[in-house]
Amino acid sequence: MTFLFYMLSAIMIISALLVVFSTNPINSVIYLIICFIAMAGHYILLNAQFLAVVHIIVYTGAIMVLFLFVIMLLNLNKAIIPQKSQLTRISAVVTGGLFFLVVLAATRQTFEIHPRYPFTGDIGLVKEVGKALFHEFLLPFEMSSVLFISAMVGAVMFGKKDN
Amino acid sequence: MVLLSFVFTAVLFFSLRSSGSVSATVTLFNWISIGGMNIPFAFLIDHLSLTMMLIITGVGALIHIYSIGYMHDDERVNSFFAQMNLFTFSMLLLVMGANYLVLFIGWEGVGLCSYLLIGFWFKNPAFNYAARKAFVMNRIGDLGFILGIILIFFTFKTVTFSEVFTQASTLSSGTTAITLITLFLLIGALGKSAQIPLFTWLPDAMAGPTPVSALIHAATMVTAGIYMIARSSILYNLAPITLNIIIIIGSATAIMAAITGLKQNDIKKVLAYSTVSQLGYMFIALGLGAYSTAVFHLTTHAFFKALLFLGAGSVIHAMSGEQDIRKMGGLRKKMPLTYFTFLAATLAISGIPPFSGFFSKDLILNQAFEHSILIYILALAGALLTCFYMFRLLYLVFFGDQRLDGAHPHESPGVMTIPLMILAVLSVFGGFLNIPSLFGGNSNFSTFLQTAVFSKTTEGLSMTTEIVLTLVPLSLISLVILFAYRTFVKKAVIPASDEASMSWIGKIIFNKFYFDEIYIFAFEKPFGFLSGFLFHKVENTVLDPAVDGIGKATSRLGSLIRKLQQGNMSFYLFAMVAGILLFIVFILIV
Amino acid sequence: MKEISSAIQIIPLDSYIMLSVALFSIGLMGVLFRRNIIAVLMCLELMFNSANLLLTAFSSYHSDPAGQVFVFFIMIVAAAEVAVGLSIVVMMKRNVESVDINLLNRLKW
Amino acid sequence: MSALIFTTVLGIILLYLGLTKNKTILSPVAITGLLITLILSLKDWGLDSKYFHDMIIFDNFSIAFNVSMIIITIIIFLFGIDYYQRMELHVAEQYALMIFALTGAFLMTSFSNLIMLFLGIEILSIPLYILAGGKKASFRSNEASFKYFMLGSFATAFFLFGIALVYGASATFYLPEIKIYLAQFHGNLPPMVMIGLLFIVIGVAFKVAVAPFHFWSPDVYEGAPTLVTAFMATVVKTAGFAAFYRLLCMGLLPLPVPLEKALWVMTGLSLLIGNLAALRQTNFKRLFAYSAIAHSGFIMLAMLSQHDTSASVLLYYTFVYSLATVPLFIIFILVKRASNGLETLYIFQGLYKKKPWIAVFTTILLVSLAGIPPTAGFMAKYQVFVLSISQGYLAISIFAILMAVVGVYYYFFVVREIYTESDHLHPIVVSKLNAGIIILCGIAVVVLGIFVWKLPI
Repeated sequence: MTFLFYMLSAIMIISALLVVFSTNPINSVIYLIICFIAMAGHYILLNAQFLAVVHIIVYTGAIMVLFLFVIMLLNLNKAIIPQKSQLTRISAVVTGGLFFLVVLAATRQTFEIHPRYPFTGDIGLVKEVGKALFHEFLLPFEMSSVLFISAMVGAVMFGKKDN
Repeated sequence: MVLLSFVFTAVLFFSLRSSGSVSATVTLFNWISIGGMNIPFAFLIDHLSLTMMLIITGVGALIHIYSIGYMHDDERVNSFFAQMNLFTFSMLLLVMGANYLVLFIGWEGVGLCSYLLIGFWFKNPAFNYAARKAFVMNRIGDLGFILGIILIFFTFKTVTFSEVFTQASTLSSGTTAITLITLFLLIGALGKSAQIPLFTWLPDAMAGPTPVSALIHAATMVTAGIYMIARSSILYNLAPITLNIIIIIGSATAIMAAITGLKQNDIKKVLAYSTVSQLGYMFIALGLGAYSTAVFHLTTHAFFKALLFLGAGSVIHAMSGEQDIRKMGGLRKKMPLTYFTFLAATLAISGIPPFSGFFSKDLILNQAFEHSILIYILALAGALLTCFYMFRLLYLVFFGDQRLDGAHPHESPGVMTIPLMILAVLSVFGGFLNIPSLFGGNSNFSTFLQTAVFSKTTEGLSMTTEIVLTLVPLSLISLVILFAYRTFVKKAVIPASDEASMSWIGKIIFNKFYFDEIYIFAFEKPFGFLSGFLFHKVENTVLDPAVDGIGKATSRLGSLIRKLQQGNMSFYLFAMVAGILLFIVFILIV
Repeated sequence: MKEISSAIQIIPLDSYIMLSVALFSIGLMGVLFRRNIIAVLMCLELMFNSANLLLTAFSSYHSDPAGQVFVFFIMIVAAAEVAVGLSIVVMMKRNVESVDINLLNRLKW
Repeated sequence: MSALIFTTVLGIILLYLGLTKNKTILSPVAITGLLITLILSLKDWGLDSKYFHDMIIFDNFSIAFNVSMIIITIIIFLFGIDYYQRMELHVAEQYALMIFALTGAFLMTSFSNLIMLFLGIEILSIPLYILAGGKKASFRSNEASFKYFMLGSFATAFFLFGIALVYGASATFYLPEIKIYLAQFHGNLPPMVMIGLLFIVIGVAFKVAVAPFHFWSPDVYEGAPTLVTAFMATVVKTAGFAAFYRLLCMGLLPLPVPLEKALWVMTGLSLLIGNLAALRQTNFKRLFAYSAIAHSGFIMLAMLSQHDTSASVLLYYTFVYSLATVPLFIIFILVKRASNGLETLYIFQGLYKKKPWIAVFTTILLVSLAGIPPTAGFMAKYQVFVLSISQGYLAISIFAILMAVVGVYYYFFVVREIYTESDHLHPIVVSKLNAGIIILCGIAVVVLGIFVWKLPI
């Protein structure tokens, strides 16, 4: 189990780094998909089966395909855009590293977090999540339709070619 | 309109008199109540505000009438009157407010109107600049003022006059809080009443139409600072340090402005510096704790300075816009009415009995003498200088030969001269409001103000001292007038233009007589130098840049911040992350 | 199944926090690092997902489904944002023939 | 609640009306719809109704803010009749998107669960990303849109991470429960929670353009279509601050000391950067962007001086600010049209000559923003200062007053231009309706300043 965790984590971190460092956007997309699949593995480990499935469907199935589609559409499948200057790249890495250290230092558990409810293994099942979603979180669920419709309107508005 | 309000004020004045009450407070509505603070929008009518209201509406009405003639061919005459009325309204609000906040609103209002009116002829960029300068300097003063109000609120938990003063009278003298409050209020007064170091806007403000200069920069707005200090007399009585500072600033301003005035050749600039100098006088009186004397001088000054400005306006009108006194001359015959009224005002400002200025100035000098001989000498010197440059102005403009070719000066229309005459009558007899006991009077004016203004009591001078103190300045003043007469009328000395001054002085030395040499060696050179020094060096290189410098420094910092906004996304992202990182560290450390 | 579902009981919460922070930092680094707008968008997705992972871990730890529902909403929003972002990219590409982030510098000062 | 539902329906109705290709009916429908929303909102007054397991609470605070935002949106739409007359495509979409953004704003004023705050911010932001890019052919508009989107999403990522951290510790998204949870630490919060709260605050602070998270705002304000800029500067800001207030003063009181200090730093920075940078601007929209940052600083000052009246002062300030800003943008658009699309301050030259009345009311509005009596802008600033001083924050108040003085200066740049002569004499066309809006707002600003010093909450 612990082995599985470290395995998935390693895959995730390495592929995430490759997303950042590979120059070709197509490669970035592929690595990001690997990273997301590893993340789905984490969700399963964490007992969130529903999320794992949704994650695969939404991210790898929809979002990443959208990325790929746009890259193909705009003919960006080569590393045509030059990298940022050496200095900027180094400072980006340094900033990222600094951020990691600072936040890590701050979030290390120096106090006891008590689990709110006694442990059960089925909160991540579709049934439980669905109950919460359509009961407690009904309003946000409904309101997210507004979000979608406006995103849709925007995508259509921008994507359409005006004459 | 303004005339009507003058009538109303007069009615109010007499009704208050007959009812025998001391003050009346009118609360319109409860205005603000927030954070444990209650401020009614209220007016306070007492003897002090009534006096001010009479001045504002009375002088204001005359100036409005005058403006009908003066501005009649300006295309924006409507907006001119609208702005003048707005100004009068704000000024009334200022003097009638029953708490510091209403006062402040009027204060800001007059500042705004002043900005609009100075820049009235906005086609000229220099005028626009002058307007902005006035506005900025006033804002610096306002900043001090609002800080003062805030401190008052902080100390007393109220800003209503009566409550503040009741609470203040229980405090002991010289408390830090009171000193700070009075100092901050003083900064406000310095800006509005054009004292060192915030006076440089006033001479520049002469860019506005002449009636504006008369109304705003002589008779009313600049006296707002005096009014405010007189209103807060109880607070100031508790702050001896501030009073001393006021004396120092007042006498410095009086002397410095008078010296600068000696060499000015623009008719309005001369009057502007004389205004600054007279305001300095009022400040001396305030600093001496003689608030009612200051208000009395304010009153007489309003009469004769408005008259001077309007007379100057009449001259400028007649000379088709020419303002350089070197190009005038000989107007006495052409414009007799203007001449006589101008003469009356000049006599008044010089302090010749029985003209109004004599009484008020004499009172200030007496009180200065009581306080310290040094201040007395300074004030006296200022008075003599005033006398000199005023007669220089008078002689150059009205005596001698006409020096501008092609001009056909003519007397102004009746709508302009009638206000002049009324003001002349006031300038002549205004002093009788407050005849000191020496001349058999009973100081009506001071007594009248006693209920609203709390002057420091003085033991009074002996009869002989007072007589001496009256006679000494008088004799000196007559000498100065004579001297000016000889210089400018008999010898017809015309001040040279600034550029040619050195060679001109050389010529004079060879050609002129004894008097001229005295004039040059004892007067012209040192004072000319001093005057030039004050004007060019102190004012232009120290005070102006100091005030401007603050502005420049801020705006430079502004450019720096602006440069941060490079338009580059990566930079924004970096900046955001850096900000977040710093905040994390900040939060963890604090 | 029983074995897998108890991961949160075996692996300390700290590890998950560390993992999420690492992922977040990598995403952040990528946003600063890349010039290609599309790559930058991908790095943003990484950042969102690190928050998701963290929420899920906490949700499992507390045995509270609310956290997982929140993750679900974040996915919804992320999808919407990606749709809008990519359409902006398409529109831009039409105007300037490039997706270089450094070209976005006409609005400044 | 019915108001919330009605606005979403209104947006969809507008979208469908767009199919009829009839632009003229859009604005009347939108305005009527908003008026109905206004009435529906007011019907909830005083009820403190809670909906859907306390997801949102329509108390007087949120209703007051909603009403103020609806009024401002109506003013914007009234002008939209004229503005969108010149636009051929996607007019219905723009109306609908603004309505949707307004829905998001409603959620932000009334949330009591972090998920509603998150969704509210997103529902507000996504339409704005799109609206900012409304001029599709203009690269500036594209750039504004993308910058806003990119930086906005970046801030959202932090916001989410913050929520995750806070959730991790407290195991809840409900503000009242978080408050109870935090109380057990007696102000001595563990660093993890602290950072979580900081990230949440940064997410909201970004939306209201508080320095140092303001970098997007000048660029986006400049690039976006002007009417959208007006919407961003007013409604979005109002909603942002309402959410901020709800989060901090209703959810987290007493504020943890380090967080409060960080917020004070942000306040000071906003005042400084906003006012000083505005001094050097020649572009009207950028000038207003910086001045908006400065106003954010003042509002922060009111918010952080926690007192019973803070909410009321906040409402008064934002409303008065919006009331003066929208007509100024309208005037700007009209003047810009007359000068071939230039955006510098110089285009205001000669306005007095051409339209004296409009010039006078423009001056009044500017004077109000500058905070000079007797306008409402002065009352608003004054109340802020009184509040902060009476709560004992003397130093920062004096600094803010100093900065307010600087602020007067740059607003008077515009005033100066208005009264300066100019040689170019393109006529400025102001329709009766627009002149009416401008004059009405001008009068409202003065009337509010003299007679109304407090809006009911």
